[in-house]
Amino acid sequence: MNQEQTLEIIPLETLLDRVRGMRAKGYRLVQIGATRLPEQVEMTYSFDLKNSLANLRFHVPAAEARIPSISSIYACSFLYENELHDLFNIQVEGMSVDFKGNFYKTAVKYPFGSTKAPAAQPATAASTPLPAGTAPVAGTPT
Amino acid sequence: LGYMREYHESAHPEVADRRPAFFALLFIFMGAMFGLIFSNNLVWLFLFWEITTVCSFLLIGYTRTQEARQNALKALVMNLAGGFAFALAIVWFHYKSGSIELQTLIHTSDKAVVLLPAALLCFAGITKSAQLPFSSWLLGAMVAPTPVSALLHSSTMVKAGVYLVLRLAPVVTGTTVGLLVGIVGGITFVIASLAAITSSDAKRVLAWSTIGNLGLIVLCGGIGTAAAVWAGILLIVFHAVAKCLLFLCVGAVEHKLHSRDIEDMSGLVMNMPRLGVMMLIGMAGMFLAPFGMLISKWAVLKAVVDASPLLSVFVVFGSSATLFFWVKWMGKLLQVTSPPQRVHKELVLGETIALYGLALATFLTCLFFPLISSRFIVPFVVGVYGHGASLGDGNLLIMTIMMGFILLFPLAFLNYGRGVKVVDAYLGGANLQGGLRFTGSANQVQDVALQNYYLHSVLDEGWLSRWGVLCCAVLLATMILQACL
Amino acid sequence: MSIWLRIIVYLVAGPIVGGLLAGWDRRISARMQSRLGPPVFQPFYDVLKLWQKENIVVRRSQNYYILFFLLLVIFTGALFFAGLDLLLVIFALTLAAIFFVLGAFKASSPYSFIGAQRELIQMMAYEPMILLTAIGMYMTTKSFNIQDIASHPTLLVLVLPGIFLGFLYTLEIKFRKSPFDLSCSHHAHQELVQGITTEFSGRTLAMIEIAHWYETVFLLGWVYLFFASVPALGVAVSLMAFLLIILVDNVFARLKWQTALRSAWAVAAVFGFGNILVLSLLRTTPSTSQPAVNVAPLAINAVAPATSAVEPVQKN
Amino acid sequence: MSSFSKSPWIIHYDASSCNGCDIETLACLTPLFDVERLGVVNTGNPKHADIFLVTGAVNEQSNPVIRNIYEQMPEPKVVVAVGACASTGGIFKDCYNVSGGVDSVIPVDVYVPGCAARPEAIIDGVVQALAALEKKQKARS
Amino acid sequence: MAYFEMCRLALKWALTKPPTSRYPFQPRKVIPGSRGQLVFTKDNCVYCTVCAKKCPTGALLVNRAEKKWAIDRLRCISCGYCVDLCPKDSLALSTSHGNAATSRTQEFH
Amino acid sequence: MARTVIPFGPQHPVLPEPIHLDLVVEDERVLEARPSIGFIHRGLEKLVEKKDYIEFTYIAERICGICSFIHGQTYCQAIEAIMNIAVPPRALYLRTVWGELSRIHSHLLWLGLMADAVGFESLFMHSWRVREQVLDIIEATTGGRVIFGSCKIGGVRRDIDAAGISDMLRKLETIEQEIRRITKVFINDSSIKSRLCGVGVLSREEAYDLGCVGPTLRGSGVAQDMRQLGYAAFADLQVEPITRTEGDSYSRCAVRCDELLQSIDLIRKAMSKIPAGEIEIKVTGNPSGEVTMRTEQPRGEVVYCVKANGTRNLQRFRVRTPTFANLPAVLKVLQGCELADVPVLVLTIDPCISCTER
Repeated sequence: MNQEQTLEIIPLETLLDRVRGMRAKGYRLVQIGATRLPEQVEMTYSFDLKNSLANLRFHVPAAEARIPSISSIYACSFLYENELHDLFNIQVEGMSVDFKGNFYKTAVKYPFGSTKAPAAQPATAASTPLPAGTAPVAGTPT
Repeated sequence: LGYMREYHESAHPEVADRRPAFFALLFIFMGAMFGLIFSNNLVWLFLFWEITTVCSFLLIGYTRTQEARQNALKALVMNLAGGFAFALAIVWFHYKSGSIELQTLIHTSDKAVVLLPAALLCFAGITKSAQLPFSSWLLGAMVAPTPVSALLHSSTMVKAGVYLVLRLAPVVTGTTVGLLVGIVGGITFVIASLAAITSSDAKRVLAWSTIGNLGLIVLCGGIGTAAAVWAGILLIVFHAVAKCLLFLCVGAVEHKLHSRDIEDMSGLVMNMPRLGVMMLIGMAGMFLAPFGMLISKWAVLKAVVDASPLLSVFVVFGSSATLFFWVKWMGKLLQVTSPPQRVHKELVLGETIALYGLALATFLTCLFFPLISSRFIVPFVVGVYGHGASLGDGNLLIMTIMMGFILLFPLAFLNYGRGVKVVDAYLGGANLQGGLRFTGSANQVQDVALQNYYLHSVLDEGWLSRWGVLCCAVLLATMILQACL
Repeated sequence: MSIWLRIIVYLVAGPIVGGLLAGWDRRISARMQSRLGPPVFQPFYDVLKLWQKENIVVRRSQNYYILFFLLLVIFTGALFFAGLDLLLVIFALTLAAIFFVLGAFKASSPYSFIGAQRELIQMMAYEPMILLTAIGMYMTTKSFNIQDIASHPTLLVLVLPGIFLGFLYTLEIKFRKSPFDLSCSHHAHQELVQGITTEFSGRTLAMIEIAHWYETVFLLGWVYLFFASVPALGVAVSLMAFLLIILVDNVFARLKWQTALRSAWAVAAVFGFGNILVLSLLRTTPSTSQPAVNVAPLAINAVAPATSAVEPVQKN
Repeated sequence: MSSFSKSPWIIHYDASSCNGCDIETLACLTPLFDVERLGVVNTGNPKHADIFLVTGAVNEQSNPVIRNIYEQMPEPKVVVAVGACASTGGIFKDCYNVSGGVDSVIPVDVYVPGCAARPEAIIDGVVQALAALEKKQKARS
Repeated sequence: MAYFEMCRLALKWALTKPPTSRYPFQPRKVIPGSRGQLVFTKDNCVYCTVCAKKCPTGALLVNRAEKKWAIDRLRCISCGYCVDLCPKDSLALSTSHGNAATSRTQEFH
Repeated sequence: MARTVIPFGPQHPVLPEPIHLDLVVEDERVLEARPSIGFIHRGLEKLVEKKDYIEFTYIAERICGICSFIHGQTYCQAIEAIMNIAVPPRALYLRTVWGELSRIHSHLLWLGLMADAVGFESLFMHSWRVREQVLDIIEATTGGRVIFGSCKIGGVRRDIDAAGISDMLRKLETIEQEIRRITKVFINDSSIKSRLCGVGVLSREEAYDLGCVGPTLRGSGVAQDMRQLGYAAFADLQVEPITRTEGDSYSRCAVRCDELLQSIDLIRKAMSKIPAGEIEIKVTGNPSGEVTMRTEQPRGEVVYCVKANGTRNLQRFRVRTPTFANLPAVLKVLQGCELADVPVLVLTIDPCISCTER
């Protein structure tokens, strides 16, 4: 398999310049992703040129995160950015199309952005060994 | 010429408001019209003709705005061109035959003598009735107060033109001049009907529709057979009544809503029920089956097919276009997109009398159509041609049955709203409770708005009128030339 | 009275034949789509079911328009089968269609509104051709009276081939079949949900269905008129026309309204007007082959006191 | 009356399914299964429909839509939950945005199992729905 | 002629027998190996609860003490994970697709 | 002048899946189309915190019911890449075959829906009839019709024996003939052309700048196909991207028509080269690490970002599906189109909303 990829950690301040540079080199925006870490959100911008993937990464604090929008450089980024706002509670400044938090209507506001960080060892029904006897049935059938 | 009386009666009741000067002008206008109709002497006719021209100039320019003046001037120039042709015709005819009697003109059998004056008179008639090369003055005249528009359109001024053309019909029938006049009328009918589709200004739509219907009358005049003339006169009568009603309605609506945009009339039957219903009657009168206009169109179609079937193509295409803009307007009145807001004091007394009278007249002219036809019109046609025309009696019976259907329609409302459950309109499942609203993009509440089609992607008013003007101008030039040679 | 008999037969048999035709239509379409398809009586089941459903409306008065649509369609058909004036039939049909459109306007829902606008465009598209058909028939038979047209000895289609083709084209629009199912279609409409019928449900929708059945029979009757001098052929061709329409329905995508309008007018101008042009050219040259019909047409009756002579044709 | 069981008109809405049941529902209309032979017509319009086929678990945003569509259907009407998600929330029941099966919003008359529900299972569901429809009609009259 | 391809297709099929199955009236065409309903064989089950623990939708309920094995058919997604895991081969996927139900019930074994 | 404002969706017969557009229309020209999505947003990315990484294969497969197999495959590939698992070659070939079968069924499904969108019901029926034949193969080899459930971490769950392979190839023969007949209609029929040609034009540059992927991008002349990355068995099978230059709906349709035949060809090649041997290897331990995996779905490039921290549950699972990347293109072409084109344009990218919103 030939899934070439590079990963570069950059400071947030240089994001716009770097993205501009990517655009100038003819890269295509593949995705903007975020991962919720205990205290931070890890942002990854992926670009593609002729099937090789270049990732730019930076971290922002989980609370009160603010990043600039790159929708002036890559117009299609507004979807990713609105999604980031609605799921991670990241304020994206200057989006070309701003849904103002109405991109997804979720039962839980900012599902990935709650102040309680996901536990390092999440205990879920599926993986936790249960006392012998009964197995769990989530939500008893009526 | 008894029919003209009847037709004037219907035009009278609307002149019940506004100021003395205005009233005086209108009065002169009316007087001139009477004169026009009853005079047989060409010179007198010419005099009255020019009086109406001047009156209309003054009436259009009544509001004294820049636009009004411009349009008034335009009307004056165009009508004077027609007047000039009129004068020329009189001179020429006098020179040739020594007579200035209209009757002589009509009954002179020597086609060579009468053809040119007839052609010139037709030309005058065409300018006056705002046929295509000259249609812009009538559209411009829409700046005038509504009763003026009503007067100009439905009852007098423009009718003077077609009246003249119809009077001349026996002369031109079967000649190339007649054919060309007919084609000009036909093209005008089609173009005007299409142009009316593209407009959302109520008065402009009415203006185009008037031009179109006059075109139809001119077409009849051009064909000039007994049946055609009979049909043309029917058209004049029914058109006068229904159009007058519509103009006054639009005027009243404009007075209340401060807009004459058709889009703003949405839900009028709910907001201003009486006016809305009057307007619907007027429109039904303009094109729906059992009403007068349709009877006359039917007659026109038959007459045209009998005389020269090829010309029927204009009638056929034109009337289908007519259908489109009337129905969408009717639909707009019926449609309710926002909660109804009743407008209080819809009409003042004078208006009420005028509107009710006219609405009643729309029905009555239709119901008593055979009577009108046999009492007033047929004698005239017989007088000219020696025989008359009519629709089959059986058909009239059926028309009456259809009329019965229409009259029964309000009865259906006796059962209004019983046994039904009212739910919101289908909005793709995104509707909000009550009213025509839905959850739109970004969870914003959106109101549904509905705008009629104007077919701008296939029809363009400017393009249509340019080509129409060009075609008709060429045809008219050919006509005059043809008559000269 | 044979007229009354015909009307009664039409009133009773119309919906039965129309419903069966609709059933066959669905079945044949299904077979063309490599499906088994519903039973032939399916339209009757549908209507019966709709009749029992709850009546829901958006605007309380919307259903009355449909009631009158149905009544007028029946009336139109009755006029047609009674053998009365063809133009009158067209006008009555138009009136019926207008009631349908106004009903949809009244419902004031976006999809029925757009459906209504499109229906209007379609009416505007087919009206010229339908009128030209009537005119063509009149020119050949010298009468607008359907009775006279039907009993005319010429096989009309031979004289009016262009008009016949044009009429078939219009039929495609009139039946609201692909490629002209602009305003509504039998199945879910991909643009307009159910188009003009979106807001009509239950009994009212059943009325629309029944009206369509009547309309089908009446329009096929008109096709028959082209072949009226050979009745068996007429019936056969009407059914063939129906089959053709089903086939066309299944081999065309939906066209846009611009295309529909332009093409319908072009067809009316080329086939319809062309045919009339040829006819009138033929008529001006004296021909002995044309049977001289002297049946006094109901259309233009002379009522002049002096003479009752008929003057239907040009004086020159 | 038997006319109800011979002419069930359906409307289909995807509450938030993975698409599997949707395309299987559509597949029911296509030649191999052709539910039109049972008189089924996919109307796409709640006002004409008798049977409401819902696929997928209910999420926050589709919740009001389902309710709206259900309310716009004329009586008698039945709801068929197609597939595991629509019946119970299925594999997505633990997702933060999924509130459970369709019965958490509107009354469901028939549940169709499967992931994705086979067309045959959906046909079974429709047939069962017809019985429910008849019953409701009887209750009305 | 390519233009009339669709006409040909339509007419050809109009005259051919359609491939439509008559499903509710005739049994369904069963393809061997198709994943359908879960079938439980009580005989060798030891009620180890592995299936219940691993079921992605929680459709299974096993009570070791009472030796009860239950399934919510409406939850089951026929993924076959439990079949793979079952140490005693007492679970299998049949080809039948299961019945539509008018209420949500559990099936006990 | 007041303009018509109407809702399009979420419930609409042309949309099997809900999406909503506020359409601002004049006559029938769309002046503005404002989208609203999220009707299918379930939040399954967060489900990794509740389900272990092996169980999650079943969820990944159910991100979308149409490209289900390739979702499962991509997920497995990502985990395998993190855990450095060498999948047996036979399993890779089988994955390739199933991937291509799912592409065929998806494209046929799309062709049908597109035919439906232009009001061509009978063609819709015929496309789906052929699709059922493909589903028969799929069901016979995997046991599922739309959710294959045959991919697992470390290989595949079912093998196809020799008889199965020859049976499949025989069925493919007839399917190919049928497909050729149907695509001929799509390519040549003038009524379809009149609805698709020149509708929704995306120039090469626009398509690339808007981040389009898959047939949408290839329809505008950019030769980009993730199968060239050589995942599964594609390293051994040469895949030449099929492109068209017009960039309108018609060219996207034609690209998909050609890809159908290309996929059949690929299956044949794969079947002729398929090595014997194991179909899975046992997976032990928990993944730890991070990978971005890209594969080519019927709709285009799908991107999986998987981050694991050595526990049974993944730390982060993110999918960027092709439809998400193609959405900006739809919004762009919707401006100024005709109302009649709206269904066509919404469908032209082959939207898979449940993928997009997860």
